[in-house]
Amino acid sequence: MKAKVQVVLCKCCTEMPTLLDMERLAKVAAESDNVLSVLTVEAVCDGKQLAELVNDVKDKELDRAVVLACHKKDVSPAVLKAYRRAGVNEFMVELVNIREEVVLPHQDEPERAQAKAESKLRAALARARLLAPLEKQSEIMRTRNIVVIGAGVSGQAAAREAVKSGAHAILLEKTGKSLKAPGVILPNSTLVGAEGYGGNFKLKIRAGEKIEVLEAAAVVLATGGGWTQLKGPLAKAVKDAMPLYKLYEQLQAGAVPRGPVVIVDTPDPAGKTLKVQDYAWDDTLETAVELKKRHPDIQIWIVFQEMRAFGLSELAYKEAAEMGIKFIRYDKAGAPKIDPKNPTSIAVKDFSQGELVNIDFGSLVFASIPSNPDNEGIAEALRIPMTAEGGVRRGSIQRWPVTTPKPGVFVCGSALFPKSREIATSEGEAAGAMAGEFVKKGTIEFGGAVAEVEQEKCSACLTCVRTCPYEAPFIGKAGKAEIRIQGCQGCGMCVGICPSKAIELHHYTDEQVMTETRTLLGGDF
Amino acid sequence: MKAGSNLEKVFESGQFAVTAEIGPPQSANPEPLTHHAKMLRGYADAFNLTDNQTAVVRLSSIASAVIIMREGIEPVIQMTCRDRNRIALQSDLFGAAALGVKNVLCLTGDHHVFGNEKAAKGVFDLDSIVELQTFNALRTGGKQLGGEQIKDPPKMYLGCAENPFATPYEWRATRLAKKATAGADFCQTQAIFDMNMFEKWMDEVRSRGIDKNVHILAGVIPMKSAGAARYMKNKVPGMIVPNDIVDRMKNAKDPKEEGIKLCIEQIEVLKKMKGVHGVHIMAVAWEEMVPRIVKEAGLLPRPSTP
Amino acid sequence: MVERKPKIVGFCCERHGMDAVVLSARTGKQYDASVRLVQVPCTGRVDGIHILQALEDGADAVFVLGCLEKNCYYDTGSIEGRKRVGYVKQMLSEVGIEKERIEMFNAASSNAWAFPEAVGKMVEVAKKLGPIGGGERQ
Amino acid sequence: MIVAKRKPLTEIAEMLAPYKKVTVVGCRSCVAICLAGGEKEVKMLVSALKLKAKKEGRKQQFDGFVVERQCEKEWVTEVEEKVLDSDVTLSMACSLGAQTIGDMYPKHLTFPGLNTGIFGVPEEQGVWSEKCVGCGNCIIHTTGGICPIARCAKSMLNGPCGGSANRKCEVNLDVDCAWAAIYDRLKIQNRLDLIEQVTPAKDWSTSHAGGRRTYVREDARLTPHQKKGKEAVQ
Repeated sequence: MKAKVQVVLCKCCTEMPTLLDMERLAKVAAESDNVLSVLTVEAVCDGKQLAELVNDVKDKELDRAVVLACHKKDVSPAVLKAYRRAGVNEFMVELVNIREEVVLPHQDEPERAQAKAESKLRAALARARLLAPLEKQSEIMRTRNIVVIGAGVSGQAAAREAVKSGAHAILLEKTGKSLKAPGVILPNSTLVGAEGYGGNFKLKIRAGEKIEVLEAAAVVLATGGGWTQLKGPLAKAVKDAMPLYKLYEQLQAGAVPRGPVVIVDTPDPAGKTLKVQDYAWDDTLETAVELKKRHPDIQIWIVFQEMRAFGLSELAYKEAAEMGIKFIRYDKAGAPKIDPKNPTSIAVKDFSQGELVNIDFGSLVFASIPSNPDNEGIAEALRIPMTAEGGVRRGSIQRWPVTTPKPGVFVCGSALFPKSREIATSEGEAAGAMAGEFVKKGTIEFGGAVAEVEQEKCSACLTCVRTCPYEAPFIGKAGKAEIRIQGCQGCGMCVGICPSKAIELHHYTDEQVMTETRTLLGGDF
Repeated sequence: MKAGSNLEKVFESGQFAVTAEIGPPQSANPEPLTHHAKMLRGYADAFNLTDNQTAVVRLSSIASAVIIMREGIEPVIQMTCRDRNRIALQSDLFGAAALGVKNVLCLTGDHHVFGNEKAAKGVFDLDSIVELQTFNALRTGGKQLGGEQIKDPPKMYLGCAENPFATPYEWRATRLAKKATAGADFCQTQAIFDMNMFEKWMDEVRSRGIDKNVHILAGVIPMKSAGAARYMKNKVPGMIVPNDIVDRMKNAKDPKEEGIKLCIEQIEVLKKMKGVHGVHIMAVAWEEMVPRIVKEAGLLPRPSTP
Repeated sequence: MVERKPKIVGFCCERHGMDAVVLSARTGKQYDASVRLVQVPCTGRVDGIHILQALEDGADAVFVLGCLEKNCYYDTGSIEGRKRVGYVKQMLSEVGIEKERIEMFNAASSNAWAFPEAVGKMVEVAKKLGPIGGGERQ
Repeated sequence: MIVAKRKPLTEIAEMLAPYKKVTVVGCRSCVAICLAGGEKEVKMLVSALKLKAKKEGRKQQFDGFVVERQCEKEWVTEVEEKVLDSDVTLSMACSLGAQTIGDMYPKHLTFPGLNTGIFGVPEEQGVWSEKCVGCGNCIIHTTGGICPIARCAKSMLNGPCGGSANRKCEVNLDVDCAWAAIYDRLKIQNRLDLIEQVTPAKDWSTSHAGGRRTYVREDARLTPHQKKGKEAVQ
């Protein structure tokens, strides 16, 4: 079937004509093969004008369109929706960004800008002729369960937000502690395996002695920090050294810690430096202030390499200093040391004064939070990546900070890296809300511009299977690679690496990409 | 007597043996060999002639042996599996025996990537243990590896090398036992710097009675400088040089003198070690020091040379 | 005689890469009009053949623009992109073509200067090296 | 599988320099899997060679094709026309593929585009290591499943040699000492007794040392009666 193309030239209100000769562009379009209609509009984002375009498509029975306008992300939802109503598949509309790629950056070179716009138009037409309609598919989520791993501060916050979207929150808590959160808390339980994909996971849960299978639409990782894992020479030397949260709990319970109290950033100060953000300094400062308020006679020292007190916690720093809490900064060469034979005294070289300070203490507290050792098993079960520090690696910031690279799996709090309660709470809320939104849709949409294997060409070399970050490719029953379409995110990594050229990415086929490139290079520069 | 070599006689008489190494020249000139032979005569019971050591092409060990024999000293020829298949190994053994050589040290050989013919094709048809086994079968029963029965079996005293400092350490005594079973009469060890580790290995050797079947010659190397110590520590696989020895060389006013002193001290320790029946002095490119070391270690006079 | 204009093709990911391009335009950055972008979903989609073919089709220089490696929308896509570019560079140097003609760039979507800077570098390379094999001079 | 890697393009280009029309033939088997000679590599090679010709102002034609298994005549027949229509064929398969084409078309020039190296295992994506040398007489049931012939630089049967330091090979400190690995494996299997005795000399006659080898499965061979046309007559 011969392509029947509509070309739309958007003036972007008045911007395009200030630099470009719109008539010449229209002429180029009109003289091209397969172009049956060329329209120039003031603004394609205007609903009324969009309606005109769509009517034109209907009248002339066109099957595809090339729209020269601005940034795809800005115009595409409305434009694609309108064309879809007119019976034009969304993958048959080629949007060309003339505003940000030609008009704005080449203000001083109108002639070259014109040439560039024309060759972009020609390339888009060449590409448009090769487009094929693609249908997206959907699958109903079998459940509204959101499984939250960890019922601590961030987990509870996540559950709170998740239920607001009508989801069921199920919290897996590895301890038997009695905790409160909306939804169900399964005590003594953890995640040991997972199958499926975002929207329809089948999770293997160990609850007590039993292994159960639980369906879930989304998962929130709120595993927290590795509270019990204090590693490093200082923790080794002082048997009753504790992490910050223990001190906090003691205070809440009304217990009096043995003074003087020394708070050191990490139990391994001479080792690998943790990043500044890896400390919950705001919690540290606030806890220290709280301690000083309750027990003014206890001497408090805070020993640190670098400190970053976020936002208002800067006030806590000031307050702490005014209350007489002492701060000692060190550098790696003068890192604090404790002689195991004398585990009540710490020696540290004050970086700013250059003196060696010996402090006799009653309690030793660490501000840093080690990564949770459970992350490893959970990441393995969910097949998600980890950081070198042992935290869960988060997805691209464009997918939001509480996502993992795996769709449908969210993460918050100290599971990423150490956080204060406050930040862990807000991250938990964010993750819970995002998981809630995800589940609320009720369906998973997939397909469209995804990869597909041409099995006759496949050598079953496993390269795609190993490369894909989403585990979409697998070797099927035929002994050839297949794409698990629900998992495919359409990045095309498998396509670019396949040694047998057996995989194509719909909408970005080699032919489409290379024809566009060739046409662009064939134009004037 | 298996071969009746001087070395064999020294061992059999229960005396503490001394061997040393002579590296053949990288040319066809026999003069360095005769020079060293004259210089070293009477200071050791037998002299090792290396076989293209570290895969650097040199005058052949059998030819070298014949040359030093003319000067009246006894050779131990080294024979590696790197450059010979089983045909050449057996043939060279016949040849060496026919020329009057009585000691052979069986080695797998350093890999040729370390030498000056890196593009070579290594043979490695047999390994040192199978080589020993083959030579042992030849000398005792006149039986070739392929099964052929020969008429006049060569008389040869068989040696092997073993490195107590290569991994896995716990397998090293077993490996010496395998060599003993294969037919080794004596064994030269890798150069010893870590005396504790060597002692540990010897404990294992003694507890398994291996020292009763094989005469152990403890290897020593006099070092010229701290650089040499560091090089051996870091660059030579399977060699362990403890830090205190490196430091001692580094802090010495006269490193060469210190190296000799250290070597002599080591020999003193080894002399007293049960199961050690001699020392093998590897004064690589420093052969002129051997007489002094032997003398100051109280190892003179040597039993009468043949 | 009119100065010959360099021909440059950039394969740009539609995530951080394209966002950075758009942001640079919206913040008024100006750059040489010699660059033509081809949009791909992710730089991991870029195949060495695309790059080589672009050179065959007359590009003086080709670049790939993707997300920052630690912040790639598709997790590891821009790492893949970098490796593809590296492999083609190796091939080019083996056939005696300057490997500077191709390059990988990374940008965050908030990074307005990254794209103009990349274009600047590629224009410089293209002007210095000219077309492959001399070609038709205008 | 057979693992190969592409010859440097400089060498390939030099080989092909005197010829006007070049057909490049890849293979979808082992060499595709080891990323050396599949369709992608063929296409990239053709493109790179065209660029070189363009740069040097030479007129040379390059075309690329891929067959399922270049070591089998039936598959090669698929590209017969393209092969014979060229001045030279560059095989992007292992040497078996290159020789199959060469044997099929003896008058025609067939050059190797790959260096065929090892019987290897992909340790991880992009890393292949040698684990077999095809000696024709497998003994790994006695060595903890680790082949000392392929994995020891000296093919020792009674290792490890004195150069084994930190369980690494003296020849390449990045490579594990095969015999240290054998020792460790047998130790955890409680089978160290297997190597306590001297392992005798290996019979190399089953290897390439015994001459070029041909394996025959008589029951699978077609009898002259079953063969067709000219073959049957021969």
